[in-house]
Amino acid sequence: MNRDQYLTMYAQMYRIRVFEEHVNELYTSGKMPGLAHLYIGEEAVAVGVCQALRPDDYITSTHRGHGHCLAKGASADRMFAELLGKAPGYCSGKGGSMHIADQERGNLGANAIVAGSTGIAAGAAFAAKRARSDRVAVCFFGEGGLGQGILYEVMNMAALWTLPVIFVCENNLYNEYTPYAETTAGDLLARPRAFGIVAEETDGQDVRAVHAAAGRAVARARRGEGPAFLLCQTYRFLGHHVGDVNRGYYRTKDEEQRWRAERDPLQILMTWLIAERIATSEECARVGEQVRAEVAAGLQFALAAAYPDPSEVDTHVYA
Amino acid sequence: MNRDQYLTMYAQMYRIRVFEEHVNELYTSGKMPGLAHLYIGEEAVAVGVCQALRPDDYITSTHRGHGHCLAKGASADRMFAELLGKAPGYCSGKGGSMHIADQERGNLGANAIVAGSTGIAAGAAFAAKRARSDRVAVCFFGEGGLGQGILYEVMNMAALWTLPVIFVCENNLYNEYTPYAETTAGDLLARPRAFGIVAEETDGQDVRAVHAAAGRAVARARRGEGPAFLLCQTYRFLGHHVGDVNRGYYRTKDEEQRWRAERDPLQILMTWLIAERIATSEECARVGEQVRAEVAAGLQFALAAAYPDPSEVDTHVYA
Amino acid sequence: MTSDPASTVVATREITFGQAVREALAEEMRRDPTVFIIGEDVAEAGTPFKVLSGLVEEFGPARVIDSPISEAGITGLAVGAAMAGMRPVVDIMFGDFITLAMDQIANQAAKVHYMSGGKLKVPMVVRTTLGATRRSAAQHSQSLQAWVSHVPGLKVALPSTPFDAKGLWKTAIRDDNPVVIFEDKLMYPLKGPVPEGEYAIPFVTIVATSSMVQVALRAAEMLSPLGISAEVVDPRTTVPLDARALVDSARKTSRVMVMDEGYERYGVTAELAAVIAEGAFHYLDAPVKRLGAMHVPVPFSPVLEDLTVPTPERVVEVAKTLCGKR
Amino acid sequence: MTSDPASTVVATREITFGQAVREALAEEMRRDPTVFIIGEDVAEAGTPFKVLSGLVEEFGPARVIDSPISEAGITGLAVGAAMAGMRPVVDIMFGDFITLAMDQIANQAAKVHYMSGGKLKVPMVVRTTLGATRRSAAQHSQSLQAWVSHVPGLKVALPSTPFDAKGLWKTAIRDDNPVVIFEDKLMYPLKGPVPEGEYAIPFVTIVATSSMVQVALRAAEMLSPLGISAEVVDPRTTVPLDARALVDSARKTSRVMVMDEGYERYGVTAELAAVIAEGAFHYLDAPVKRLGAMHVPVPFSPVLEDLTVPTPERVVEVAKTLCGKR
Ligand SMILES: Cc1ncc(C[n+]2csc(CCOP(=O)(O)OP(=O)(O)O)c2C)c(N)n1
Ligand SMILES: Cc1ncc(C[n+]2csc(CCOP(=O)(O)OP(=O)(O)O)c2C)c(N)n1
Ligand SMILES: [Mg+2]
Ligand SMILES: [Mg+2]
Repeated sequence: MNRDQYLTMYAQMYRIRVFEEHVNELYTSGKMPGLAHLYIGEEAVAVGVCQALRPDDYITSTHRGHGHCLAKGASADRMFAELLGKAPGYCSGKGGSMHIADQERGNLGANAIVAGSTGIAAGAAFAAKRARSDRVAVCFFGEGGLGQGILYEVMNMAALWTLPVIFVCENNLYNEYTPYAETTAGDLLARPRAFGIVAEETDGQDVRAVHAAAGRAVARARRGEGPAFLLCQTYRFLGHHVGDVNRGYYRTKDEEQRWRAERDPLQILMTWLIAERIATSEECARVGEQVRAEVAAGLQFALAAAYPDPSEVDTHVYA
Repeated sequence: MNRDQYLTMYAQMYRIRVFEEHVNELYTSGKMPGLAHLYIGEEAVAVGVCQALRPDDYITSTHRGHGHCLAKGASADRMFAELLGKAPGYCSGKGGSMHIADQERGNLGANAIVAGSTGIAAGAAFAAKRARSDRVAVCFFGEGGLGQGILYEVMNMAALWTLPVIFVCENNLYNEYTPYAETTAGDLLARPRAFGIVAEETDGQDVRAVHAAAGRAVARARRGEGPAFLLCQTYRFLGHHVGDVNRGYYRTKDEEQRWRAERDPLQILMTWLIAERIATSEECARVGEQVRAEVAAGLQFALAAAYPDPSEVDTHVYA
Repeated sequence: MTSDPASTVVATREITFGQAVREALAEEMRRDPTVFIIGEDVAEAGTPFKVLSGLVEEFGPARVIDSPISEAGITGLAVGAAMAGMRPVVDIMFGDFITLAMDQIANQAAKVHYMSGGKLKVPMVVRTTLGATRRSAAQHSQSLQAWVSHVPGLKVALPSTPFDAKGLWKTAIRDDNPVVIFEDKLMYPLKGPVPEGEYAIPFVTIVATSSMVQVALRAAEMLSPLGISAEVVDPRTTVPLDARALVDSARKTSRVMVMDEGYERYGVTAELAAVIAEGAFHYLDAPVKRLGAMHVPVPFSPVLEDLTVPTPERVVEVAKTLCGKR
Repeated sequence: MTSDPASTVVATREITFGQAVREALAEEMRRDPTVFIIGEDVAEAGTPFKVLSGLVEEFGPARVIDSPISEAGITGLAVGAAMAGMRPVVDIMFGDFITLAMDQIANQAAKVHYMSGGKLKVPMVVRTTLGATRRSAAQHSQSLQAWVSHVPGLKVALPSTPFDAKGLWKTAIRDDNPVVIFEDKLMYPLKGPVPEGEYAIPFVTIVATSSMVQVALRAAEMLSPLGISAEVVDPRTTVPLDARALVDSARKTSRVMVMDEGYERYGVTAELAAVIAEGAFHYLDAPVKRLGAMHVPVPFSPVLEDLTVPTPERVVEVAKTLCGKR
């Protein structure tokens, strides 16, 4: 990894952070319809993984999908437009926060069904393999997805048919408002391993660790050695969705505070870059400013954009 | 185990064998409607497990369910009646081979959906636990059921809530016409273990081995120590169903012949009983004759029985 | 599966729809220790809509159970528990997620009683939601009541008022059959009993379910100054269906319109229209008009989403056309 | 989604329904290397009904794939493969098992194109069965076409003859949308083209789907000597629906009966009846009669099972009543 690559990772994480802060603000000020599930705190996972991918690799994403989408290369303007239900949005406003897809960059879409895209990711990997390409597919999902049976059906097939698919489990400790330990028995890594899938745990707050682990998994898959499973330990700093403000009944302020203070993925990378003299704090700040300006411009674009024409309502039902 | 118990196990296995031979004959001679999936060759599993149960324990069963039903104490006459669609059948002829249930003996029913009853068994175990009884529930399923996601959802909950449910996987090597190794990745026992469920493999042709393993699992569950998983290695001697006669495209005659000659559960038990001087071959033969007569009488009863009145067609849709 | 006002209630209090659901559950759980609730985030969180808040405090986590995100598994578990003598309530957070439990609902719960020749019973309730216009897009906005209404062995309730919600809930829990209850997500804050319009000779019948009853009532108010009297009929359960009430009103008014928020094609409105067309054939002055959700996946963008569901204005237009007033 | 005789076929050969399906698949797989089949026992076994026999020999196990028993998983995999440029055919052995894949069918495959604003496509076919009277009881005998017909984004085909089966199959594989094809299990051995009754002024329209077309045709033969001419109309696809053909025939005959083997309530017949009642309202002499499966789980016992599905005799009775001939 060279200096540019590190700074790109930093910029990507920063971009997600700022994007999500704007989304929160949009919601709080009544400017955004519906809800959104913010990725703040988990930036290192999407960025670490996607930096190990090529533009033509596939990803599938979740209800908490803004980070994956940006990390795979989407731009903030059309994402904001989608979240606001505007015509230039990635899905012409028909998908919204939970269904953003970005076909050109291989993002097959966020999915509002927990674990709903596990089969889709494996299917894309299947198509890649059949086409004799070396593309891989990454399936992002929250640890809550471990409750869904389809995940096991798909892991079995991925192993049987050595599909180039990487299951990235983002363990942020909560299924909505329920601690994952109350819903998840046994040893998490033993689950993929039971199917013969190599599995590894990694620190989801350390983008370098995620990137290294993802790199190994992607390389294996590209070589035709089959699927892998990455368990990324992470934390969402905010609520399950923008409206989840009073969280006292399921987790303490203290816990949140500790993660924010000690385990912020942006801080962790920046501190390391400075300590290793790869970048100065001024350089990091400059990257931040650039990103901030770009995202703000994206938001202005989206706020000014037009809504779809009402006649759009029944187009694209069928191809 | 005393002599009587061994002879009971022998009689139960024999009862299943003879019952199924009659079913095959009924089908071949055009006297039976629909299809049936025969349990011949696998008798030791149902009998070994059910002999470790009390009458008030629950079982759930599969499309290949005659053996489970008989082993849990059902009588041949009403079973034949059900298979023929007659009024005195266990389900008044509305269920047939794939849906036989016998509520009085805790048999919550065969199920024509592969793995369809895994949740039901766990639910019965849940109810038993909530009622503070020490009843347990056994969920029989074929190794093909390992492909169904619901099994993993249910194993997770069974482990989380220490439910007294025992998953009995009957690995007869085939999902219909496909060898299980082509559909099943990794290490079978590692799957339940990943959820923290104790799992054990046992020789499904040796009723004593099955009984011992089941005894351990049942005792644990009764003591409140939670679920267990039993992998029984077995083989169906005949086709997937009565009409599956030409099997050459998925398995060899030779393979079938070897299992029949060397691994017949009835032979294995009888040989041992005689070698250990627990019973003579004449005593075994006498048990066989009694069972044979009883089953034949049951068939006569069923053949002579009346069909349900047409007015029955829309009763019992709602309770 | 009806909630007869006379026999069940003294009532003048005003409570919300959400409170009505919670009260019914709490009362039944007090009365019958075999009743329990299982679902995602039902305990401390009291569901995302907070409808079940307080229940875990009263009844404890053994009876208000936070489950893994396993719709098929929890439904299966409930079927087994019901067969073994309990009365489970399964909470499926959004109606869109019954897709994941359809085998357990339609092949297991619905059929066990019949397949066992009446020996086994499955007294359970599946609680879920319907309804769009919350900007939740295509996978969180569906109204799939037609699917379960289509399956013999299931009963299906679509309460439209707090009064009915409580009554139907209590009846459902005591029913020995599997019952699926759909609640419109937007109705939880709705207060009070159904307003009763003053007496008038009706000219048009509006059959409506769930929150569409509110839309119909609003439309009826708007129609009144236009000289059109509308009789709003709420079947409350699609299974069993009170065909008589529908046909009687149709015979009286000769003009009928049927509303349900499910997709219009192959949906609940088709059945209701067919039942009315058959029962009131010689009385009808015009074909029965159907009004369901537009046949598109629910779009996210507000400007599009609002076009997909029936509104009072749409209903007024249709009623005017039906009555020859353009 | 129509199979136009003129443009596709020279044909005088007689082949079975099963052969027609196989031929269509083989031809399309030869033409397009992205087409593949995935399902349980589809390869060497060629499915339990042997419909796909020979395909694995020609196309190899990489394109005719024996899967684990994972209906949800294989459907999901197909959705992803379709989004990534392939044209998968998913074999769901019995229609009853679509219950297990409804999330992938209704929430994923059906909605991806719309939710992505038209960017992504899901060109796939789900192949499954319908139909009772095989003594297979309640979990292997259902006809669940109403469910998928209800969901926007899906197309639904119910071929009733070998001719249509081949045409609809080829059209479906080339379609850029997810298509669900239901085949009646009893129709596989059916031979030849639909017999065309001699010309006569029809008095009654019988709209029928899938194998019910055969029942309708037999009934039409039985009605002819009774002086009742029946016109049998087969919509072939429920989505899209050729409403015009139905309405035109209804306007001509003034008496209509609609048959489909799905459960009668909230089923396909309700939609068809509603469409006809609306489109031909002023032409109808009697309410549209619906004939579906009896509203019970399919019973096992032959004496009971045969009561649950429409027979030619039932159709004749209903037609006589419709025509005032009792
Ligand atoms: C099948 C399904 N069940 C329930 C839900 C409602 N739901 C949305 S997010 C969520 C929790 C997901 O937890 P996790 O997978 O850990 O993801 P996180 O939100 O923590 O990122 C639930 C239960 C859903 N969307 N899909
Ligand atoms: C969900 C589902 N999918 C497919 C089938 C069709 N089917 C019936 S039996 C069977 C194979 C079952 O194999 P296994 O579980 O090993 O049981 P066995 O027949 O070997 O006893 C299949 C695929 C079914 N009944 N249910
Ligand atoms: Mg989580
Ligand atoms: Mg097997």
